[in-house]
Amino acid sequence: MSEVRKMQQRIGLAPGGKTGDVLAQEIIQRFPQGVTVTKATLNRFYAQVDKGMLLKLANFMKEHQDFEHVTSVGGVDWLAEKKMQVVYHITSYANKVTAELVVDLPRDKPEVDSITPLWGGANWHERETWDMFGIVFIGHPKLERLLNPDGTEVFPFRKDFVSGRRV
Amino acid sequence: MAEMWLNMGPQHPMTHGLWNLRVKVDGETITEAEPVIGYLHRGWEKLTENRKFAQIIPMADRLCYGASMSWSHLYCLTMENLLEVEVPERAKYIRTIVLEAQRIGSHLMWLAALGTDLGSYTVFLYPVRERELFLDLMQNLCGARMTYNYPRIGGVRNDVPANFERDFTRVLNHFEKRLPDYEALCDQSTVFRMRMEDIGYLSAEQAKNLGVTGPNLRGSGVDYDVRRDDPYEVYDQVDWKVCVEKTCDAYARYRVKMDEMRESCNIIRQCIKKMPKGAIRVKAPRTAPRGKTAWAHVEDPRGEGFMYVIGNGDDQPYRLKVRSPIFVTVSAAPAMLVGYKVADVPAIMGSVDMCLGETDR
Amino acid sequence: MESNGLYEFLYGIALWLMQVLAWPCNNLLGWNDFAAWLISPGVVEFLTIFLASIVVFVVGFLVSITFIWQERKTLGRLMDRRGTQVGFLGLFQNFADGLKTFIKEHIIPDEVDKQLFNLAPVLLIAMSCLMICLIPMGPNFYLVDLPAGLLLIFAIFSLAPFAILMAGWASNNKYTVMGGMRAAAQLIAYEVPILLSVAAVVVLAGSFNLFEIVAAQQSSTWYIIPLFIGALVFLLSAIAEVERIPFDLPEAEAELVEGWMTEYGGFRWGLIMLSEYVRGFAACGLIVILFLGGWSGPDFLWPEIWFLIKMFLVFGMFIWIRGALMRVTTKQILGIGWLRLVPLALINLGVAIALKMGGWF
Amino acid sequence: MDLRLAPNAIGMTSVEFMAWSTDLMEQLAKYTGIKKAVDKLTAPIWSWAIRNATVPLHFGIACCALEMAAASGPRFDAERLGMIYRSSPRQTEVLLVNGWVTAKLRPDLRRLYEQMAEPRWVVAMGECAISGGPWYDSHNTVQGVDTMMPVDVYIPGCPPRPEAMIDGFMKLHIKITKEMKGTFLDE
Repeated sequence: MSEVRKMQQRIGLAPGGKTGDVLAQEIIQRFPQGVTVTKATLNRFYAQVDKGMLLKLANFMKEHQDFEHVTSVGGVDWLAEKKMQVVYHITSYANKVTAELVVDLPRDKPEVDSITPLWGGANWHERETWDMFGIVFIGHPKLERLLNPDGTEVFPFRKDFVSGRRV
Repeated sequence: MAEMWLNMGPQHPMTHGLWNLRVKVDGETITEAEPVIGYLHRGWEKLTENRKFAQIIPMADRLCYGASMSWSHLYCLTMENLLEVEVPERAKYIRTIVLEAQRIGSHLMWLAALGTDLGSYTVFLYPVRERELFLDLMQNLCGARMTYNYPRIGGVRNDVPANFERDFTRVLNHFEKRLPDYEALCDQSTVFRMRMEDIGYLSAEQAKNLGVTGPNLRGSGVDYDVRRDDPYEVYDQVDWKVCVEKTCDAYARYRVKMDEMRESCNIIRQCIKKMPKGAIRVKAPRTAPRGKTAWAHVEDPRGEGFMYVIGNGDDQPYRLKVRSPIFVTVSAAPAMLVGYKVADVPAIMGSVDMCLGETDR
Repeated sequence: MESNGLYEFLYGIALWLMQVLAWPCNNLLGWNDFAAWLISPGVVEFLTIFLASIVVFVVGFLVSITFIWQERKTLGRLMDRRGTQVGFLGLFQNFADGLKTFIKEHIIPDEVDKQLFNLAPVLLIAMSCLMICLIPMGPNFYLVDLPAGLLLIFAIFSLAPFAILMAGWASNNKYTVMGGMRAAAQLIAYEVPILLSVAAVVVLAGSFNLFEIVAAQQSSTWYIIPLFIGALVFLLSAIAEVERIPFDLPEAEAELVEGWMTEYGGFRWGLIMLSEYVRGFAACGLIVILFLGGWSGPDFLWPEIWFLIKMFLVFGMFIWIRGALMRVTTKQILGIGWLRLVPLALINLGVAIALKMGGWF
Repeated sequence: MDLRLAPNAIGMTSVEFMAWSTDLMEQLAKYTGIKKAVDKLTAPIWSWAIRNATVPLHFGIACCALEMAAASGPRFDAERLGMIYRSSPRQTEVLLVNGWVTAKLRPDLRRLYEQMAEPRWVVAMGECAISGGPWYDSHNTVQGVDTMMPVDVYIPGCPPRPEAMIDGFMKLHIKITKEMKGTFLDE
């Protein structure tokens, strides 16, 4: 999607909303040290967030920048680099902007604050990420097995769990 | 009457897929609902880590088998963002036509499932009969009825067959003559209105917060559609309108999907007229650098489909995260169900077009 | 049993049969008094009644079986597909279904209440077959002419909820109990409108005897014209009594699997399905007798043939309603029954009384 | 079957007598060859009846379920062969497994199979049911339904076309005719 076409489309469609880079600037002033915005375009911005700052940033984005919808919460297991990663994608219908927040966690004790109290949509995403990777979400209402049968102890999506015959 | 847990499922009419709704019942009214899924979980994302980029396209077809074209297209879009490939103009038009045809086919299968749930076998068979016409079109184009393996990273597999426009316009004219039949069977029958109106209420606030997307969100009055607000392919060069209903109940969701079928016909007709000549595919690089990430989201017939991929240095993805719209809508099911009768559950869950293949991945 | 065509015909056969039996006893074995006893009117009359009941039952049974065939073929045509093709025009499909249930394994789940479980289908089929023998098909083709035939039929008609509750309770399964209770509530709720509309007919006809009702209609017009509202109420209530689609909730597929029939397999289930269609036969017979003037018709055809033609037309109406409408929920079923049909039936009763007082009938 | 018990048959309770007499009748029929004759005579009738009224279970798992729906649609009408879908396992003959079977579904599917009445058949429709299909290396799917229940007909294809499904049922009909199950159902 060339940038020019997006600009025309943006002006026509979202009169009231703020564009991605304006939102990114607001966040940079608001959270100077905890959050580093890596890239910001018209309707996207990408940020690296520390574990402790996530809930504060999420509250700010929900209240002031009206991000209403959690597109997805996904876990990534970096076995070689000895870390776990949780990737949030949060969308704002009013501004038509989608934000990608990446949080790094130590691999031995992966824990992060749950954003389910803010957005109900993240409930099952976080539950599935725990079910598959073992990342604990503090404050999640019902952290239990979702897709795997109830008895499983292993976290199947971790890189060290080999599933079936490899091709 | 004492509180009683009731299991509805896992044996459900064939088209919804397998899930089990545990419902706490006080007499006939539902006080608590808890969907149990996982009956179709095959660890799809884990399997993609064993496959090469091109091998994942047929796998993506089998994510949600009701709208397999839209999922394999979403995967190709994500990979094009990752490998920074610009798809030629003609391929974009073909993709839009095929996506909209798949949307009509998927909405027809949803109407058929709704018919079985509400007890009318006729409303099951008429949409299935129309869906056969669209499956024939797709078969001429891609060779298969349901799992097409048609989009490629960087374009589409083959060009359109001879008299492609004639077949499409003929089917669309026939289909637009038949759509009033379904409305006669459903909208004008008071039994259908009695069963569908003011049940499964989901306010706009609840819908946005619980992550419900697509026709179910537009049924609650929120005017958001990924095709218009974050356009991909050629949706911004075709003028069409987003169908939104205000009454937030099961009937509103039904109305949105019926109007969307008409809009899709309109989009296909415009795309066929404006389709330029030219190449249909571009050579894409074979490997992606390790740690490079990309994502894309599309308007799947059931909601906002989303994929996030991380390169691995060779020609296999390191991680491929899929967000299925119905996975979230089913998690919002208790909000729609509590307070209504057990007999209303099929109508409510029928109005939410469920496809459990993508929910369980 | 008064003399009618069927009775005389069978009396001749029975007498001939007894004479054939009596001849060897007289001449070869010499048991003269035994042979005399054989030919005595008592024995012959008993044999005639026995043969007549077999003939009437077999005819009623065959008509119900052809109802099944008619339903599958017409429903198929309504849904733009060919019905069943087993045998000539699909006629042998019922026999295939029937014979198949003979060979099925007799499953009695172990935690089931055995006596009630076995008794319920027997009760159901007994009640239904009793109704076949009570419904006269023509002046020369009936089994019994009771002064209060209509009352007896409705007494048997309203016995069904007991058997259904028994079946639902005995299957010891949450869903069957719910299905059984819904069925009982529905059948009892629809007794009232049916009896009120029948009361209107009796007021006009002046007697409970089915033959006099038909005679009254032959003299004046068919009762469907003056009592149109009553005919409509009777039709809807009959559909509810026979548990067909718009009021099909007890065996709602989507949430109660098969309602109170879930645990029955093989021959017991065959009997239950058969009793459902035989009750349909009885309901159609009543509609024809009460509102469509029974077997009256221009006399180039036998009265019995007219009766059968009207029966198939009325059952065609049942099928048409099944093809078009969807299932209604419990709350609405009882709502329609009590709040819509009962007032209509009362209005109809008022009309009947006014006509009677006015002296037109 | 011990005829020595015959003289003191009166002393038996009703249940014992019932068991003893049915056993006696069965032994008699078996040894005098009546059972074989009855089986020979009635088998064609039963197999014709079952062939023309095979009722599959209304149970869809995955993509093949949509093809099963299309097969009962107006174009490939499966009801021509007398196939209607009933939802209770007690009243059906054929368990059509149309999709991948996961570890969570396996006990339910096994229970469904056991609830079906005796002359029953299992049709594995689609690659996933035959051998795990595209999910051959998944940790959660059953690699082929025949590892958990006896399968009679395999319908290859992913998903098989509706004609292929109906052809699969045609093959099942041939199998039913060959098996020729008699009245007493035991060999």
